[in-house]
Amino acid sequence: MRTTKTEKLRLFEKMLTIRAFEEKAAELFGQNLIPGFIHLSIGEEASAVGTCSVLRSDDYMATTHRGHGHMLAKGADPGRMFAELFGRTTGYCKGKGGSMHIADFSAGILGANGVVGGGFPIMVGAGLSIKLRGTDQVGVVLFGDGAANRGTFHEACNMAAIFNLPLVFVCENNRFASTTPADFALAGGSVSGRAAAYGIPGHSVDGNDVLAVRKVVGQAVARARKGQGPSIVENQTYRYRGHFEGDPQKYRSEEEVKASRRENDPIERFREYLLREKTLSAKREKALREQVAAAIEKAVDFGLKSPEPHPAAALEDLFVAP
Amino acid sequence: MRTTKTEKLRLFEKMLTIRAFEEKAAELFGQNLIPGFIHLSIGEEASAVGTCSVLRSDDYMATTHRGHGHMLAKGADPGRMFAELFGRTTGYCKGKGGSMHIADFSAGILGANGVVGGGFPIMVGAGLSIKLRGTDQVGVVLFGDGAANRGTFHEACNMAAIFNLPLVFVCENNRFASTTPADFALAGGSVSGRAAAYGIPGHSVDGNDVLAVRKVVGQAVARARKGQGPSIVENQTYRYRGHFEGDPQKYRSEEEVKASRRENDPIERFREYLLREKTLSAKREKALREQVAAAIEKAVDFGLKSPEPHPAAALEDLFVAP
Amino acid sequence: MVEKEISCTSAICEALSEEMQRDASVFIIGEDLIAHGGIFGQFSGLPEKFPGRVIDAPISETCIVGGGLGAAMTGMRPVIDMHFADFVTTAMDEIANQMAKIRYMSGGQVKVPLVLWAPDGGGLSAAAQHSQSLESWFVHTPGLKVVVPSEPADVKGLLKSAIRDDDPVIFFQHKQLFAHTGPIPAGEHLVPIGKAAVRRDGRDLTMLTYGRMAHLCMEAAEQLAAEGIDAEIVDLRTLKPLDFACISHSLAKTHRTLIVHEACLTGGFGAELAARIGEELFDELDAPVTRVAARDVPIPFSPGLESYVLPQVEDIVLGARKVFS
Amino acid sequence: MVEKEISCTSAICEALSEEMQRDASVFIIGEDLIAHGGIFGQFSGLPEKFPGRVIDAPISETCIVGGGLGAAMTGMRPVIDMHFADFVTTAMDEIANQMAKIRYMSGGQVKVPLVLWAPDGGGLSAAAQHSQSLESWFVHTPGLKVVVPSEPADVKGLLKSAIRDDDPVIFFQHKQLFAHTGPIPAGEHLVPIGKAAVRRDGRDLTMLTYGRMAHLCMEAAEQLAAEGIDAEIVDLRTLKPLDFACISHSLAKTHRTLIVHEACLTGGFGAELAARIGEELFDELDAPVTRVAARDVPIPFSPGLESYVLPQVEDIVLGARKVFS
Ligand SMILES: Cc1ncc(C[n+]2csc(CCOP(=O)(O)OP(=O)(O)O)c2C)c(N)n1
Ligand SMILES: Cc1ncc(C[n+]2csc(CCOP(=O)(O)OP(=O)(O)O)c2C)c(N)n1
Ligand SMILES: [Mg+2]
Ligand SMILES: [Mg+2]
Repeated sequence: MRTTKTEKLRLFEKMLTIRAFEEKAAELFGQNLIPGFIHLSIGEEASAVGTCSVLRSDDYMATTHRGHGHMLAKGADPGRMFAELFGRTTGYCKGKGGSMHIADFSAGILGANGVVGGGFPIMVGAGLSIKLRGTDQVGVVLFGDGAANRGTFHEACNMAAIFNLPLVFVCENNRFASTTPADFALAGGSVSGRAAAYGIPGHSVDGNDVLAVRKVVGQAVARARKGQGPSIVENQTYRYRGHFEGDPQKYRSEEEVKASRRENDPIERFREYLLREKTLSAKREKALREQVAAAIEKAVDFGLKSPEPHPAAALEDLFVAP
Repeated sequence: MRTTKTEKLRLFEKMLTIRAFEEKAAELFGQNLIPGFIHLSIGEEASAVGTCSVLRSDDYMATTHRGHGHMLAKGADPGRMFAELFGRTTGYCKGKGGSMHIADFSAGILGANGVVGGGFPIMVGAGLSIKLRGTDQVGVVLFGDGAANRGTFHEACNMAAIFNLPLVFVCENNRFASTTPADFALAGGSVSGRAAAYGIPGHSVDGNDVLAVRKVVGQAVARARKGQGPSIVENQTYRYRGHFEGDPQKYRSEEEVKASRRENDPIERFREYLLREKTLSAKREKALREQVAAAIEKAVDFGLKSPEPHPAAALEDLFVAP
Repeated sequence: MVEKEISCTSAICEALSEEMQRDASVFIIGEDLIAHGGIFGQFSGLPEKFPGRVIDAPISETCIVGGGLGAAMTGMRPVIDMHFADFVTTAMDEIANQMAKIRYMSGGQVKVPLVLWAPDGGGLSAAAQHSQSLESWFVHTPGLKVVVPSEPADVKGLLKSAIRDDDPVIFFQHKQLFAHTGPIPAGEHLVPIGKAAVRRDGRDLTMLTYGRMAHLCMEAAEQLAAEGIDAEIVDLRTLKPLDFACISHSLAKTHRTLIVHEACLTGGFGAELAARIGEELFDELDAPVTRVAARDVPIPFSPGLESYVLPQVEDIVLGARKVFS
Repeated sequence: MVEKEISCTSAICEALSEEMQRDASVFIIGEDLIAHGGIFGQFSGLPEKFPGRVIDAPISETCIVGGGLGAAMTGMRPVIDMHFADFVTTAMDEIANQMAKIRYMSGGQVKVPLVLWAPDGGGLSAAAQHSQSLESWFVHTPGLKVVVPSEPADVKGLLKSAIRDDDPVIFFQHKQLFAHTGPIPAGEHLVPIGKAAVRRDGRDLTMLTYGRMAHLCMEAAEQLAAEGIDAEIVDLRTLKPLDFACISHSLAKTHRTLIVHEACLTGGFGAELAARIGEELFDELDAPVTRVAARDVPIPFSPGLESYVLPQVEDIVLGARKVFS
């Protein structure tokens, strides 16, 4: 998969945007401006951006409780996302969904999900729908290492395989499911290794290398688009913040997190690569970062200035035809 | 696994008993003496007998909707089974369960199940319980090729593997799940092949060869008993009657069934083997068959002579302490 | 209007055939549909008539139901065959946490036009895991519509409406009614979701019922007529949205009501009916709202036990007498 | 009796600790229990105190719940942590078709001594899939007992009783009550399953409630007292088996009742209460049995929307006034 310099810069910008969005979200959550709870994907930006970079806007994606990055990478607007996180009328879900349920159907995003593994069956349905309608769309379902232990994963892989559905199962193995290490909970030790059980291809990728993710997911997407069926891709990554904001994180050492941040931060790695191959200059970087920061400021501002929903709006949007 | 001549004869007798039990059940069902519906395992006797022959009476077993053979092989009494099929008070479940829910806890049989794949989680629990209580029992869960596509299969294999539970997953791949061929529905084509996904051993066996089943399941059981964890064994077999009694069977040809019966009937194959190695004589066979027939007659008689439950007994057995 | 006499099974087939003809986005997904047109023959002829649009799936209920949901969210109109209503448990997350909520959670971004078709009910010695009536769970799940027809004409007309409806509809079909026949208007026949039907006019007592129990109520009403109790029978047909206007109207006449359903008593839909009537029509009531329902145990296998657990015509007659005692 | 003041969280820990000490067959299974003593700290200290008896499982709810069931069937007494009550959907077959039925289907051969512990309820902006109150589904499932305590003493006493009970008990614990404190007798403290508690004596109106709503009812009662309405508050504590004697007793005095629960109105447990009261205590009633409950939509995220959907003290006050209007 060829990636032009312009494209590389766009990937970098997306990663910066996600990082900035989520750092801001953490800050605002700390200030009690975001109700409920939020799960951040800081450290996993390469996976989101690499994956979504090979999708068309009419391709489908199902995301998870940790979905801000996926959504931004697939084309969602940060302003409407912040508005949703704040529970405002201008949010994607008019404040009804919040972080765990944001969706943007206009961008092919079939929704985050508060149920781990809840996206698998839905994406099987999207795949069936693509086949029945005879389009060349593709569906991607994102999920964690923990979700790979749910029955829905198995039923979906099996069904996608026998129906030869145009799907890619993209696992973000960040080594933990909440407090539970994948090393303990994931029998066999590998999500991509489970692909063989279904007679479909499985690939494990350095998930903090955006170009590697882009390449491998790109191949799986191309395969699906050609009607050659589903694959599993496992992006090996790591999360830098708690499972949710406020997580005491007794299940791992601070040192472990710091070491990964130091050596394996996907943004830092890509930045160095871009500087090295001179796609990026210090000046360009500065401009990019300023631009991203400004966009995020604007997005937050849009959100915060948006109105709270009228209480009785709670009764709307249940049925199309009541 | 050494099998003495006496043991071989016992295996043969068990297979004959199961066949006779189920042929009788088919007949009685045809005469409307058995309410509801029944699923017969005629043609799959080697799998039931070979599997249960390596279990102790305090080992646990979970069976399926097609469980008569498993129960008889594990030590259930045919009289109480017929009584249950007839819905009588002397039945294992006092007429409350019927064919799909027979259980005999005194023989370690945790129950048939009307929900395909319903036995997996229960057997994981039995395995946990064995570990927590520190006994050297083993648990076996029987299931079909169709059940291998349920999420419960996956969750159970994963959990059994990571907890190193003393379990054996014994699949009876009889090529069909109701009308649906395994060739179509089972991605990857193999149940035992799925074991690798969980890092546990998987074996495929000629399921119509009782000694082969006994050997392979025996090894898996021994392994489990030694604390070395779970395995999957896939007994390749075939069912000779419909999915349920009355099944029009449009999904396969009569010729296909006849061919298997002609060439691969597990009882005929074992009989020929026993005759060949002179463990069985014609005379002995005749005596055995008569003995089995008499036992089944007696069992049916016991069942038919047993009283119907009093209607208000329907309100009993819900709670231990109401 | 020209009428003909058809069975519920034929009603299902006609509804599906007409809707599949009419709208290319309608398809059916479930287990064991193709070889025999469904395990009850309920889709007979459709696999041949609409190749590729009747889909046999593995025993993977989360993906059959969730698959229907995902297809509905992306432009299709699936009819999901639940095999037995009892198996809703194996896809309960897809039904209750996803299907029912996704439109609402997304702020109305998406519509979910699907039908979950589920054969339910007892009386066939199919025992505890193949005999349940579970409508009450779904009535208590905001975001779902719930339909339980009793007559072939309603089976057809409501199934067609359910398929055309832009929201998820849980459609219960009693297994004992497949062979039940009844008149049906020729030609296009739609029955609106949310409208009850008065099956029998009466002055003295309103029987509120649905599904197979509607037929038992008819029998009971004949017996009661002989005793001088003239029962009106309201077949609710749709439980959610509920046609409360029809109920009020009937009660304004009879001032007494007996609720009859096959699901077990405690927490059944009868509870909701009784509660609403007690709350909104308190002054109309001349006698306690009385319920006849299955006893609170799983459905036992043995026919004698099962008959004792499920409501019978005599139980309805006794219930009605109680209202007048 | 010596009393002390503890939180619901401590009550849970004490109950478990005492019962695990007392009976080696008691263990806990669920997700994320060890690192932080459960995601609400509800089992703090137990993993250290009882090594190997607090079991962290993968995200595999069918085998967590079914695993508890299988263990209960083979001599253990598991406490199953459902993580969030909303996830019962992911193991609904294990709960409703297996756990609830296996004793009955086997003709009483086996006992199923387990507790399914499920933190439920809203008010924390956790949105539609982490805020539900689903007790009504289980009340409608024969074979299960259902407990919903509101005070730390009951949390402890009922949890201990539930663990010792030989039948499956679904134990709902409202998430907003973890930090709620209250007095608890020192030493061994058991509360029997199936007994309600009168929280406030009153002459004019019986409030029937449970879980967090019991506290809101107390607040509402203070306001109502100022208006001259003297409310009796019955905290049901156990929904199944139901202490109907306590309800009758109260209604014989007040002749009016308001039912308050957090689950959505339609098909909620209030329907069953209202139906039974209407049926069995018809002549006692001076006013319609009235229900206050959540509105029939999924729980929305935004705090303002959520407050509108969930019952508030004002809604209870309004409901009570309605009973007297
Ligand atoms: C069915 C279900 N079980 C449990 C939870 C609680 N839960 C939320 S996120 C999470 C961990 C998920 O781990 P993983 O799939 O690896 O995703 P990650 O959080 O690491 O991105 C858990 C257990 C849930 N939301 N849904
Ligand atoms: C969860 C569930 N889905 C569907 C069914 C209906 N059903 C009963 S048996 C069966 C086929 C099972 O096939 P398999 O597991 O291969 O076992 P076999 O019948 O071949 O022994 C089906 C689909 C069921 N009982 N439970
Ligand atoms: Mg993870
Ligand atoms: Mg099979």
